[in-house]
Amino acid sequence: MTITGQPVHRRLGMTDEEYESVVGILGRDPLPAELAMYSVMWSEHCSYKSSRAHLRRFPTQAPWVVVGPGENAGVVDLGDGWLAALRIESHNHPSFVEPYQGAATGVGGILRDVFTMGARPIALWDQIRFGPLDDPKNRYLFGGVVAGIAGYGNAVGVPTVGGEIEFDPTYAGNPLVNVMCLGILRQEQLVLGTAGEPGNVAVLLGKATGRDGIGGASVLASASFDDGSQEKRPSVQVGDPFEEKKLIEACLEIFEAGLVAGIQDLGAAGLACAISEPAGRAGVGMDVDLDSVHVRELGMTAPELLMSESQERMMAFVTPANVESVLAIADKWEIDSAVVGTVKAGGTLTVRHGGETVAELPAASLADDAPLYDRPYSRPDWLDDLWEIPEPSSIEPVDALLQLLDDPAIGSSAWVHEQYDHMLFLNTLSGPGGDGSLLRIRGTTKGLAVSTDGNGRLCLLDPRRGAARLVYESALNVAMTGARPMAVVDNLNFGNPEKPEVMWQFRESVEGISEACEALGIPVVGGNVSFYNETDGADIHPTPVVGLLGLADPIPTHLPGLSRANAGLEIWEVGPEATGNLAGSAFQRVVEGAHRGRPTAPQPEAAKEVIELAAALAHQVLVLHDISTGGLAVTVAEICIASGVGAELWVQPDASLFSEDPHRFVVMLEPGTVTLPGGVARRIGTVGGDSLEIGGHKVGLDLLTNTYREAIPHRMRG
Amino acid sequence: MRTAVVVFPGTNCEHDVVHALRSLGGEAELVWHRETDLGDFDGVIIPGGFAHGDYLRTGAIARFSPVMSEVERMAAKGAPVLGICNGFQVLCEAGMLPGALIANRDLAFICRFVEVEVTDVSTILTRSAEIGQRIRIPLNSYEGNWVDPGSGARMVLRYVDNPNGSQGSAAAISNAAGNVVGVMPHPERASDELLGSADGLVLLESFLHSLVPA
Amino acid sequence: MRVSVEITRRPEIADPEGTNIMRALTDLGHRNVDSVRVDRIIHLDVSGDDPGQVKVSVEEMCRQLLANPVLEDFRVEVGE
Amino acid sequence: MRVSVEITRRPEIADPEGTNIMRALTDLGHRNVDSVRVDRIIHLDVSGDDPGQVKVSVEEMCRQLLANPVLEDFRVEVGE
Ligand SMILES: Nc1ncnc2c1ncn2[C@@H]1O[C@H](COP(=O)(O)OP(=O)(O)O)[C@@H](O)[C@H]1O
Ligand SMILES: [Mg+2]
Repeated sequence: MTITGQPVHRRLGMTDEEYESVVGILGRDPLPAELAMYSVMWSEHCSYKSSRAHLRRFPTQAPWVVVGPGENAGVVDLGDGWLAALRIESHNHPSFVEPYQGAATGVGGILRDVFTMGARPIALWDQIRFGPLDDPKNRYLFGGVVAGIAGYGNAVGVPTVGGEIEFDPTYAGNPLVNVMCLGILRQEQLVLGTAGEPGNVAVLLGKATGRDGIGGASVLASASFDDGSQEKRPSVQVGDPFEEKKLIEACLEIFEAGLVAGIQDLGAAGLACAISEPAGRAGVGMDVDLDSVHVRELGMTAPELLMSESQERMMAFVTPANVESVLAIADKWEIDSAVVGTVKAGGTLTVRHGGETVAELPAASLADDAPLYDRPYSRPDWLDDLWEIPEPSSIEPVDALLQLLDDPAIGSSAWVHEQYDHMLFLNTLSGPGGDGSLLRIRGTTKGLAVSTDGNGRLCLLDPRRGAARLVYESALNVAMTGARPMAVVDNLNFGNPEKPEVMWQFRESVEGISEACEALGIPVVGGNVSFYNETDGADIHPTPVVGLLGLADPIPTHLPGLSRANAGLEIWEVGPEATGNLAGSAFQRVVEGAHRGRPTAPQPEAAKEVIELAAALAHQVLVLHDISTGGLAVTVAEICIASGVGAELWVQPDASLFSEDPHRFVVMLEPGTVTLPGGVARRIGTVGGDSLEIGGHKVGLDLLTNTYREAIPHRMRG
Repeated sequence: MRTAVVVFPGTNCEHDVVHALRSLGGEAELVWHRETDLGDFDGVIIPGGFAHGDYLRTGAIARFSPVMSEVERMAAKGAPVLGICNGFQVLCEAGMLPGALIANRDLAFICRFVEVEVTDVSTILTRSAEIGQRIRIPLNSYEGNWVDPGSGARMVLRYVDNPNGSQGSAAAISNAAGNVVGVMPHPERASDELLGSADGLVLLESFLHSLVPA
Repeated sequence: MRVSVEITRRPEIADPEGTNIMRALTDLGHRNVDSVRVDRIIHLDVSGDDPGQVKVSVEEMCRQLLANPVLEDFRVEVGE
Repeated sequence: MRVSVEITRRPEIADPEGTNIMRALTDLGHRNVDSVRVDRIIHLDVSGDDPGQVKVSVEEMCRQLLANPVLEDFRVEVGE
């Protein structure tokens, strides 16, 4: 059976070798529905065939890990019977095709991964990257993605409390949209993605199934954009946050009543994944009847029903005795439901449609027998040229600072985060605009701190050091709120893995994240890989994104904040002295329009000492702010702007002002209130006045403030 | 004395409102939108969110929920009825408050602290406040832009710096009797210094003081 | 029967969407646009064989739900 | 000239709003409604005297801004 000359399996993105192993497994040619299931389940996006081998490198163990990688979300123990579930996902390609719906459905998907575990989602973080805003196309994508995250997140009722924005030509043809979600649950509410015992009934909950995004994540997210991509494009999925909200409430009520043996969200690979993965995990089989699936469109074929990525659907596995109650709760919340299958012993997955058997295969084979590639990798030879130390450029501190504050990635993010409900649930103690976010768990002394960080340019210049530094930066960010790092999720956004250079960048990044996590003694509990971020042969900068969860217990009674500076405070810099290395810094990008040199290596011992010190100081001082994008100059300027007061810095107006060397932060405190350890801490200035003075160079607070506030708005006005 | 906090499918601020009321010693219970008897409640709050997904028009579908006839009955007998954000929109759609809410002037969702000024202290939202009192309180809406061709409303709170184009800078309005009030910003989100402001407490206290035994 | 309902916002009521589109078009260089109003049109499939009755019942739907009398007028058209 | 642009969502694209309005109408007892789709209609005043040219320029506006080519189709009608 061939369409337009091409064998069907190739049109479904499957290689001839992969097709042969399917034949090997079945001992015959696959039926269309079977081929459809294997093609989506064995796609890069769902099978991780290029990355699985490398992901094993991650440290995943710790006494507080309840669920590590492998389930829909990672789960850690917070003590006193509380658990946290966290996960991060990308929706890069769909957001390029349709920014609003792509981002919206990305939010919907990551929420389902978290409440599938039995957790109530309490917050979202968005990590978004675009080409420069002087191009209207990029403004359109940026505006659409932000509106989509707002439109879905606000309506579904989960606050978006933080994130990160980057602009770089490397993302112009391939924006990145990663979203992280955090949920909390009581121990006894944990649910896994298992079909459980034979006899259990499979209940499909939520939205009716249509032809949405057939092969979407699976094919679209597993191939790169080129002239051929038009025909790869599935019909765009439209998110319905209202349906998701009802689905969340219904599922949480079902979990509370202890009515399910397991549950699985329908995401990439839709039904095919939601029946095979839970069966595979439980070592059982299943009889599934596609005729009982509630549909939005008539005449859908078996392959379409199995591959559809219609949103807002969940598959619950229920003991026969509980089916009635589950359907009743679905009715109460006004969501549709249908009994679509029965779990049976013996590992065979049998799918019927129109009375006929359209698929009969070993359920576990869809996941376990997926191809595993050890793709060739090699260090790009252009790296040596990039590593040549650039001749130090003369520094005009005031001009440089103003240019940096006017950069849309550094200037105020209010244009973005004021479109997000970041206050719902009354838990947001530290929201957008600060360092780490801090959310209280009411009725306890505990606070959950999260920071998400990425840096494509740093990782281009040295993926291992760059990725490691992301972990250290996130850890320092959560320490700013008094939290100690606990667990990491990661989203690995890379180019075409069939290119050895890209594969090398990938390996190095995994290595860097692993080394940093080991040094800090924290596990990786989940994540996502997004390959083929490539347009017309050009790969994006390697852009691993890290989401780090920290626990503050107790929460600082007076949380330090950027806006709490006032005249007379002492300004201290804590951490290793900056070397003046500008490799991969915002200064290079904004002021010099380049990226060159080799980024400073992280220092695990210093990192640990500084993180510990910061977490302790969060209970004692008025202002804490880590030194990252833009270096010391931008860090202090941000505090001055937020607090509406000037400052005087006694430092040399040289490269070290803008260096982003790791493990450093700024403290502001009342004279004589706290004594800082001499070794790592240096007094560098005093708060006061209405201007910022750096080694004799002066700039007025008003100018700084307006420049900072207008960075995004004036560009979006076109 | 008990307050019913109405929950439609799509409502999302219900727990926040209950938490804030209880922190003031008030008694509050969640009530599902299919409830047909509010007999043992003395007041009603319709909290924020996206009732019925805000499809068609915000509040348009919610207004037909069974519970709404009970809300109208209580309003008619003078009990305090407060709509916050989406609840404000529902009360307008139900014809219990004049006017309607349309998209913000700049067509963007607005979530931030705004300053409002008390312009009427004889309503269930403001009886414990003072004329001219300034209140710092979070706004969180896309359709927060109140319009009223008839302009037959009592102005209760006014934005100091109109963020969304609302007619007369209205942030909260009331019916003639002062017992049915719609407020666009969220008092419950300004109920704790830890969250950036406790200015909203005076509004919730006003509501609680307005409760009289049924 | 296919019924289409056009719901138009009263002229005296502000139309932020129209205003914003107007501005965007001008920014894009379309100086020939003097005004923009955005309205909604709802297409329904209604069973019934008497166009008159169908119209009456859809007008009822408009008064009840589809249109907000404070803001909007409506016009019902019954097709084939 | 008065120009009206009807912007319709492609039939294969889900329309949650229509689905939910349909549900509400049924709850209100209108059992005779089989489907509901919500579209937008944009009314523009465009200066110019050649209907053909006006149409061309408005179609350009649709492609640039008014319609989302991934989700929607549009139809331009030039009136008097
Ligand atoms: N980069 C990564 N680091 C750690 N775990 C990962 C990574 N990528 C994927 N995983 C894990 O692999 C499992 C399968 O991922 P996936 O199939 O995308 O889940 P889902 O179908 O729920 O999106 C998940 O538990 C996920 O956490
Ligand atoms: Mg999942």
